[in-house]
Amino acid sequence: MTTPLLEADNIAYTYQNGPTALAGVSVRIEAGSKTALVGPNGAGKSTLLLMLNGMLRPASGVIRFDGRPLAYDNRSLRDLRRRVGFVFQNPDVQIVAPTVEADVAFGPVNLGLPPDAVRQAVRDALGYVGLRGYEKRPPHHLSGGEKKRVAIAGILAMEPAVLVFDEPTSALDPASSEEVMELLDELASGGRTVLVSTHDVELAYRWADSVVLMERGSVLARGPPEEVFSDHALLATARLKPPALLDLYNELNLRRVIDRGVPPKSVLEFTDRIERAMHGHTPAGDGGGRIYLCNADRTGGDEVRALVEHGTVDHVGAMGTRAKEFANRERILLDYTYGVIDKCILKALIGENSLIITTGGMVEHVHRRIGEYSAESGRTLAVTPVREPEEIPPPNDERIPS
Amino acid sequence: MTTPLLEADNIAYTYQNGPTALAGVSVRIEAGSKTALVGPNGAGKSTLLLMLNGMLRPASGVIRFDGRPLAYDNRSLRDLRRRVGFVFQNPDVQIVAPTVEADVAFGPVNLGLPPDAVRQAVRDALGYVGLRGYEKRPPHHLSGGEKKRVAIAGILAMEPAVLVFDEPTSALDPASSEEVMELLDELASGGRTVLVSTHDVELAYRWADSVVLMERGSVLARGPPEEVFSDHALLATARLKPPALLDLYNELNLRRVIDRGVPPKSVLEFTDRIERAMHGHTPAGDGGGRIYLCNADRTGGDEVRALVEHGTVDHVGAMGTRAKEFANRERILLDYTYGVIDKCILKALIGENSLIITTGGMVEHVHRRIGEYSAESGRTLAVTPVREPEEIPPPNDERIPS
Amino acid sequence: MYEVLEDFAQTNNLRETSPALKLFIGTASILLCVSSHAPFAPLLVAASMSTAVLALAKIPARFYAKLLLVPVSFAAMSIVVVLFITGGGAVLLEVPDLPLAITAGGANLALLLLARVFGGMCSLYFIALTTPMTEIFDILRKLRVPAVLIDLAMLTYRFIFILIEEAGQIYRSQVMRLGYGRFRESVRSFGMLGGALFIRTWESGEALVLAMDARCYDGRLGIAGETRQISAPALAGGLLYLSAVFAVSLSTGGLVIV
Amino acid sequence: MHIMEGFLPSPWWEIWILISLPFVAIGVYQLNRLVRERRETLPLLAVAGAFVFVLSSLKIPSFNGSCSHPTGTGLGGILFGPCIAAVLGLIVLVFQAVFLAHGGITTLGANVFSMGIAGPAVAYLVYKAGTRAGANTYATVFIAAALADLVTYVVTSVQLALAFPGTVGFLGAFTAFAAIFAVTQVPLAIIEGAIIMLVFKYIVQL
Repeated sequence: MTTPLLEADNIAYTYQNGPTALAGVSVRIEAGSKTALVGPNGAGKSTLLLMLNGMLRPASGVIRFDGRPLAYDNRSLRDLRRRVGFVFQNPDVQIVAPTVEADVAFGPVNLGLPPDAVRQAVRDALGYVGLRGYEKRPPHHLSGGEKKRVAIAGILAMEPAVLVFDEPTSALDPASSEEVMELLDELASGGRTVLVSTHDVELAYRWADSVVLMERGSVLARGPPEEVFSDHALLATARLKPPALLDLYNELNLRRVIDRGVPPKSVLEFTDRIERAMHGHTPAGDGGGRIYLCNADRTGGDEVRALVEHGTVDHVGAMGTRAKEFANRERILLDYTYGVIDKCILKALIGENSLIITTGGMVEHVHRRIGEYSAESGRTLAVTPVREPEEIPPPNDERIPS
Repeated sequence: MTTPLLEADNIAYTYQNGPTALAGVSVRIEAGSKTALVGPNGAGKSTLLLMLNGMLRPASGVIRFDGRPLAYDNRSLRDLRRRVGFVFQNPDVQIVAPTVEADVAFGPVNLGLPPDAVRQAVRDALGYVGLRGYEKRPPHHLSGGEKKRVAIAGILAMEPAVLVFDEPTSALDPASSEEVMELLDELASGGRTVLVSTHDVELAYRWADSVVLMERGSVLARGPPEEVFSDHALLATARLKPPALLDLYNELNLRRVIDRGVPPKSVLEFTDRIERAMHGHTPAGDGGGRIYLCNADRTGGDEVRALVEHGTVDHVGAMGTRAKEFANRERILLDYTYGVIDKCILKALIGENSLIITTGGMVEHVHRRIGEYSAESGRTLAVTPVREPEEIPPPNDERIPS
Repeated sequence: MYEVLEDFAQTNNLRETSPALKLFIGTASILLCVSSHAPFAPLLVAASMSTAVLALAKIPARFYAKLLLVPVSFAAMSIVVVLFITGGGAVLLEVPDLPLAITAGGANLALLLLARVFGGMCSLYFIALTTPMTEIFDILRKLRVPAVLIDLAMLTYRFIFILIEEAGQIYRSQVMRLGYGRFRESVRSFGMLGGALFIRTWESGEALVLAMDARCYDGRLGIAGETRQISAPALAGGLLYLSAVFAVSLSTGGLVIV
Repeated sequence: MHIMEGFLPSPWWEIWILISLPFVAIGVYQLNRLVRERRETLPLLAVAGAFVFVLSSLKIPSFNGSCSHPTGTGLGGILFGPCIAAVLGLIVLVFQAVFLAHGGITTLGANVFSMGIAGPAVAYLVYKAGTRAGANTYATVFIAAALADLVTYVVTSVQLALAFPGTVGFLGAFTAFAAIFAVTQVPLAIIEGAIIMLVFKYIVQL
């Protein structure tokens, strides 16, 4: 068993003249993991999170970072907080400066970086969250989703190893939530450890690879989301509802309509499972649709636009803020902006071509996900990378005969 | 075509120095309906809601209440605001007084009611939302869900005919959201007209009987939720996601796995549909489970407890805040606190008995819902009302032989 | 209205002009106004600044006209007092049965004051409507204003907008529950608004301390902004305008500095 | 009550700046020390300043514009001392000038003295005296708030009378200014006293 990056060991805490907030909680956060603390409001999630970067000190028990117990002197705390970044639920309490630029610079400036390094860190962080060009704006002119991204940029600018998000999508509409969750995916696929607290079971079910279920200051269960969330009695104790798809799956299972196995996490998997249940196997035929994959960091807009304009692809989706920015800049209309991979697989299965635009570490992720699907379902799906300008296949109809 | 209770006719509005908020919006709210305005943040939902009780005046277009255009003199506005109650998204800005009691009394006092009538209104409103006993508490120490209920009580105390809720479940955890939505159901079944704005498609899908889809200050579509939300292109334009169950249904439909028809709204309906699709019909047999129905306003706790303790029922669910309060007071453990009717039907189908505790107008609602299900599915399900003390069936094992 | 003033500063047509130049022209105009001994120069300032605000910055005329009404009540009351208590010169008007009279000296001073206030306020509007506060912070920093003062001002700025939003919502929710009806209820409603806002403020303050700590707060705020180049024609135009006002001021009653 | 831009002639605006400057300078010095010792002072002062600004920019019932900051900054005075209250007053007044067109830049010195120094000092003293004498707290708060307002208006009248003694002399001019402002300022002071008392009552009830 490896040493976890961050560990809470039998933590207890009681607020002044309040009820017990935490009663002996132990949690292990592995490096590079995507963990969700799930529970209703008042379960102690935020209290626990505040301890992980030393904002609160446990009454008893130990927090360990990288195997070492936290020290609570000023120097150590600063050091810890640089490495464990905390994004508050409400961006309005986190954004302190009068402009976006000054706010993102807050952390780096206080870390004592030289002005040039500060400027670079600000530029990088704003680029990452897709807010370049917003530097001079006052925060009160931003939308809720934009504020959230400014808050995240302010933490990213300090280059933390662990990112802690308290209710990352609270009060955001679905599109903004989706953007934030994608950002979290990008961060995780870039090697960072990401921890969120949430009462949104659907979100945790889709996103996390490890779930800690909390209620009344205790841990009720921990494990992979499909296991934890299948125990309805446990969820009811935590005053939560099972994810809709999982609920349906378990109900069908109870009536023996569907075969036992790993519960499906997405509409795509579910569809396959039901088809298999009805036909005994998934219908043959790959549909023949192709999935093009474009790395927006390496490809020019012209090539991608050509693909779309000449009808080579029927649907276009973008994953990640930078990819969406790219599409926006290059005036490529997007059909999908969330659940992109699954949507494109579904289209490929019915014979239609699609294009996924993404960036950086997410390219790998797309290959992996489609590969996994092919392996599980037994249907071969090919991913065609969109190549560099000189290598792109001739998109013009005229050239096809040659 | 009847006159709608509340009507917005071709409303346009632009904030000072801002973009257009509404560009020709028309909406009809029928008396007694449950309507949801659905759209992403910034679609103009809140602006429209603020016009319905005269807080904003449209730049062009007319708002009509009960067929008459609004007048904007002080007297008329006061009169209108008493009849169209507005519950803010954030209860913190709505709760103005230092105690729960004083806050709920704010409206009635301003109405000029005599002290006794104010006291009565406060007691009734707090009873309705299940917060009796909280009178002297300072609101800012309450949980999010409790604050929301205080805010609702503050509006109910003025006895409005129409209740307008801006993002009623925003930032609430699932249990509190469920409680608030049940309260909305109770209000509607009590004859009030209820209008909510939300970006939560799942919520609108389950709750509303009429949906208005908005984006960028315009109405994209209006109609029953299953129709509006089945149009994925439309939803994508509004930057929203389809409800998970509807998404799955449409996908199965596309692959011709499931028969066309009214899309299922709940896990219960979905399970039936899939069973029917697989077996050509829903499996015969009623399972034989019974559903007991208890009106908490009329029955004593002893009779209900007896049912439970003697194993007559296997599962107990409560609907509505007063029913939950009753269960709490009588120390009856609840298995279900949301989606109660569907859960109990599911149990009856597999032969288990269950008990539904509820109050007032919701009793009728339970009968109706179960009746509808029986008619649609062709399975007979009987509802057994829990009778008054002297009529209750002998629950003791000893008496059964006699 | 306050939100809108700063909103225009963020979006107006002179947004990209060097803030240092705008601040310089605005304050120099104010100084010329209060130092002029005849109403001509201040009136010239008022006319030029209004023209700049309307024609160059493209602030809507209706909004600007409303702004000009803000200082009227104070100006009217205090100038009336000056008008009556200042003697000298011919008596222009006597109030029957009261020891009140308007003299030429009083009338002249009142006119001068009116012109100065008018010119001064127009210059203030020029600054307020074209130069975002966020850029003024940068300039103050370069002018070596103590950092702690600027930091405090920056944090205050941020929270003013958060609290204004909340105060507005609380106010609205009170109006919806029929607050502010009669006078007594108005005072009561207002007291509740103040109290509720105080609680919100206190909670915001605690949250702010926590948030700043979480981001390694070490007593530093903000970065040095990049200096924007002052364009030569703009500078020339500004100087030309200021020297014209200066000349008018000198030739009409002179300039008094202390 | 703000003296607006352009109203105070030389040398009076300069004199008032010179009079206020030491208070602000000492305040900045104290602030620096406080922030070094307890970093959380700065954010707490900032929200206090924002609160004062927002409260004073709301329209008091039936009057256009109000001046509730003497008592607001007085609160800052009670918490952090009168010189820091002057700093807070300065910042609030700059924002009021730029965001609300209340006051001005050359008149900042005079306004800081009347509303950031004199008013809060009186509020502070009355509150201290009242609590020491064991008087009814609400009455004390009411009197402190109302008096702070009145003192602000008296000081403003003094400032104007000094600048414009006319032919009637300082006392005559003061009487004239004080009399004409009394029409709006005396009722305003009473309402403000009542409101601050209600706010105080609200907070105490928690």
